[in-house]
Amino acid sequence: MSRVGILRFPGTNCDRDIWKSIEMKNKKPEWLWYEDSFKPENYDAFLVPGGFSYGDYLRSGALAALSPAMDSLKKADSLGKPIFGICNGFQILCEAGLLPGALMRNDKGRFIDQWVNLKLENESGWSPFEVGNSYRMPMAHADGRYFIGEEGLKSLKDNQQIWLTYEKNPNGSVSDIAGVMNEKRNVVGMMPHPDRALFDWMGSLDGLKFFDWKDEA
Amino acid sequence: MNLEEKLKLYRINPKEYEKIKEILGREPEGVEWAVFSALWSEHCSYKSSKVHLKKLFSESERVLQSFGENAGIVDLGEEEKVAFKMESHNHPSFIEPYQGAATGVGGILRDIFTMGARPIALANYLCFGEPEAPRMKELVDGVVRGIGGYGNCVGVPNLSGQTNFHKSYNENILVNAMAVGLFTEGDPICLSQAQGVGNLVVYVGAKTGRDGVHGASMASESFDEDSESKRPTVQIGDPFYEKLLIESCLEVMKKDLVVAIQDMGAAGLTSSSFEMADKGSVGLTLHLDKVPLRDETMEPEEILLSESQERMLLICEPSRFDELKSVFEHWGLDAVSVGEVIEEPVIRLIWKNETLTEMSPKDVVDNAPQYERDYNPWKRKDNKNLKWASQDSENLEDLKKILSSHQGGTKEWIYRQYDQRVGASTARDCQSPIGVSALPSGRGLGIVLGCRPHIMRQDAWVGGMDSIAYPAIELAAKGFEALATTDCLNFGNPEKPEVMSEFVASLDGMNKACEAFVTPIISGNVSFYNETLDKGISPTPSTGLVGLRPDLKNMPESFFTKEGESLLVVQLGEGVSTGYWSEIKKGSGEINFDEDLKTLSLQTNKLMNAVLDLPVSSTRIVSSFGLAYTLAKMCFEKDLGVEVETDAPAFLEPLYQVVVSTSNEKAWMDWAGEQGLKVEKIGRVCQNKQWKWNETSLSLDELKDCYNGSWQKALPGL
Amino acid sequence: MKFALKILPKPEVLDTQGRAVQTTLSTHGFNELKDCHVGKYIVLEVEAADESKGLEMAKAMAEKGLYNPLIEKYEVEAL
Amino acid sequence: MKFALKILPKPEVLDTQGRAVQTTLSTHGFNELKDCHVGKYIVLEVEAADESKGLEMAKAMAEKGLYNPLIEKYEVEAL
Ligand SMILES: Nc1ncnc2c1ncn2[C@@H]1O[C@H](COP(=O)(O)OP(=O)(O)O)[C@@H](O)[C@H]1O
Ligand SMILES: [Mg+2]
Repeated sequence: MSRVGILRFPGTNCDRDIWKSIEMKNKKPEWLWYEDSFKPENYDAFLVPGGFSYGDYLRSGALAALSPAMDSLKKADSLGKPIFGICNGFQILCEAGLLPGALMRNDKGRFIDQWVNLKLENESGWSPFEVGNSYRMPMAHADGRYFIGEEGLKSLKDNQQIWLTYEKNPNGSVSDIAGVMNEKRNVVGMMPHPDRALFDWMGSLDGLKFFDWKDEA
Repeated sequence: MNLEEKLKLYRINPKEYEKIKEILGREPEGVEWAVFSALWSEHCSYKSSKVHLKKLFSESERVLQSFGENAGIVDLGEEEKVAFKMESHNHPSFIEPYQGAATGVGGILRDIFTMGARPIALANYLCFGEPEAPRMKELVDGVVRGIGGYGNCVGVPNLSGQTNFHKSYNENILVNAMAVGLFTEGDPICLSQAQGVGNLVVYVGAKTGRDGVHGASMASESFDEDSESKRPTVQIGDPFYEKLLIESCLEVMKKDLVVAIQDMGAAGLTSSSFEMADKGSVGLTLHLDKVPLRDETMEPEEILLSESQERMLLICEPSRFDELKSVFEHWGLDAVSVGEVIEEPVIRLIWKNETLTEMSPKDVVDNAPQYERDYNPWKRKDNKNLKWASQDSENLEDLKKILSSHQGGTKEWIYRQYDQRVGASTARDCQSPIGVSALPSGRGLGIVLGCRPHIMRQDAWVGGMDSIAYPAIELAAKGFEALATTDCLNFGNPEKPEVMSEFVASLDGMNKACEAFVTPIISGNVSFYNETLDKGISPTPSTGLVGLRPDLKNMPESFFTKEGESLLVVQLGEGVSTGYWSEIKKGSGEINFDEDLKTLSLQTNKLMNAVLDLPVSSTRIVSSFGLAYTLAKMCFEKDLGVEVETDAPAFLEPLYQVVVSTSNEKAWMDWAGEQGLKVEKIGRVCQNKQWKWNETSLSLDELKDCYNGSWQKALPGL
Repeated sequence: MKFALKILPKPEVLDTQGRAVQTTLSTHGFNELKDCHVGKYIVLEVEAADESKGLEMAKAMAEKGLYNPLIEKYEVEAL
Repeated sequence: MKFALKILPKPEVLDTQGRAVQTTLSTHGFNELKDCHVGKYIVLEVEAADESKGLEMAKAMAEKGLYNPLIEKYEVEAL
């Protein structure tokens, strides 16, 4: 069974939700505590869950990006291990430089909780792989406006690194971007929550499609 | 300072002062003033309400813990239990709306996880003044941001809410927050009785600052008047710290490292230490100089009264202290031993090796004054002429006005700012009349708030009753059995007989309904003195009910989902109110309610079973603005219209009716016949985007625009 | 004419951000950091006859709601 | 020794807070306000041998993560 490391920072609050998602996919979740370094070789993939690490103080994800576990995660990246950040996890990966760009305050300056439809723009190392398909799930964030400079955006487009876009832009993100990937395509991040679309009673099952990765699929 | 000034500053009246002297056998000295002032305050002692609260219906087979602890607990069976409670933070929210509301959420969450339950849901009950009243826009903005800011960050979803606007709240807004926590198999219930002579008193969490130290308590001789920095400081909430506190406290409780635990809420260390000792019939030594301080210049009295947030007091066996400390350290929090449990039943307050005072917690807590405030027996208004019949004066075009008003319009602006799904267990969010959390057992936990101030203004007894019946029926309409209640009794000045009369009457109405519906009140809070310049608020006994449903399958929606389905109205009881619209239009309203509550409850129960057993797509209770409005709201989500033929009044308010849409009308009619309930077919759901009531047809798009535009219209810029 | 408002939490008020930044940085290699406060820096570009008029204006804006006097203090500076 | 970091959004980044402040102030009649930017003001109290050492440290903290070079620029000042 694949071992999946789930990073936990002080203030992470979707950790237990991600744990559930991983178990539903018959994989073995394990906690990775922010203060402790870990051996990336021991895991098949990594998840950085949502929440409010360090209360979103300073900038969302900025303080979490400084922790020892993130140094280990960077090693994992250099080994090409699949890494997936959701919501605050996406913010952390951007702040740590594992993903390009930054997530800024929503254009209306407020937290937004709503359902969104996403389109898969390009294939990454993480599922789903059906480019052009659309997925419905909730989003809930205050700092989700994806920003990247003109040059950066051009290179994202040229390298097909835009992973997911919003059908209807909720927060002012550049080019409707909801998720991106790194150049190697092993690291991905998105603002909406696939971990909140796992059962009929949640309102959508689409989230289940987001917890596989290439070398296994 | 002479005695008179001192009594005024510590808010102790002459009679209470005599009682204090009697208890102590001498005049109070030093910090004793502060201790009495805090523990004998209305907030801590419930001195005006206790005699009435004692009469409340508070037990049932399911109730594991009722009043007397931080929160009540209900057994759900299948190894699941829930703790819940509601609390007010009205005054602080009026002063500093963001922090006031945020710390209100923080405080109620602490009441829940102190008991060992993991918080799984929040709900908020808000009353604002007229949108154009001074500061109102800023208050609305700050309160909503504050609730969202705290709840979202700490990671507890907000599942339900209610928002009222009325001029009586112009200078006294209400911010009531409810929290629900879950115990699953193996989770211990932790109580607040200090026990075990020799055990340690441990202080956990944030450092103590001058936050919220009462103006009154600042008057001790030891302070110089001119010191600016000694003014009461606004309490700041830190949801990030609270999250760490939740995780660490639940962990030490689960590891069985705590003997007793209590959060430091109102009157901080004083009330927590005195109450823990009192409940356990033991004493405590407290070394105030060991309390971690944010500002080293703080004096004992300030330390005793500080209301700094995110702090807990717990009792731990000395041999377990190191293990306990290491759990807190793991989460980045300090745990400091500040005293010891002693046999002698006194609180010994120590400051730098000097005993400041020794006070018996029994004397202070149990001997707190209790008042039987004057009130008059309630006279129910006799409005026998008010009938459920179509009114000549009704103009169906008014529906647009109702939908575009801030009272009848959308509240989406509010709940979009709340994370409603963190925790991945939300089955119904704020858009639905009841919030639903999916329990690990696969069952549904329903959460709903009650109290409709316009009914309170029509008749306080009926209003109190309605605070239970209306939410209980909302639960039943989704197939949930109401299990228990928490309340937050917001009233004006209890020293005024007319206010006290309303208090007593509404409490009686509530209580009778709780008995009939078997929803005991297991926790709550009283907030008096919601009054400015002699003007008090509408009596507002807000309530929170939880209910249980055996599964989450085929739970009815609150909006129409299929064209062609039949529209039925199920009648429960025969009461009538002129409704909210009449109040807005004419400034007042009337109510006729003379029901047998037992029957109402039985009918409600039948409805619940029907919802579980019969084919049903959507249900919704007919609300304050009547049937026309309720039907319109059910059309919006899927853009489905209605065709209604009825001689029912459009805007009167029934007490009570539930709208049902179903593909199997016959099954419902047969059921009604068998059960002896009144069910009437009033029309059907249709594809065209028209809201049609007899001959009148209104465009659904237009109605929807009215509804969705209402917020911006009333509160432009928000 | 440009003016800057420096807004900080009042010293007696709990500075939640400052507390988080200070603990995090001091555990991640900066143990020389003894204290930290996080506030706002607002640059206002105003049209004014002279500096003192501009300064007055900047203050008026601050008082109108750019800072919360219950929990914050501020200073203005001409840039 | 105290140092202040003044952090502002880079000019090419949409400053939503600055824009919001400007709208609010201009609805309150402050038409003299031509432009507005909102950033952070961080006061660091550090233990350092001398000012230049302290300054260096403050800069190091900024570079370590107190500002995000992709979207922000900063200045340090000794207080
Ligand atoms: N303060 C609040 N917080 C969260 N949700 C709220 C709040 N106020 C209102 N709502 C939600 O908005 C919806 C519409 O509210 P309302 O207009 O009072 O109609 P209803 O009669 O359905 O309660 C409800 O589902 C309610 O739960
Ligand atoms: Mg409601």
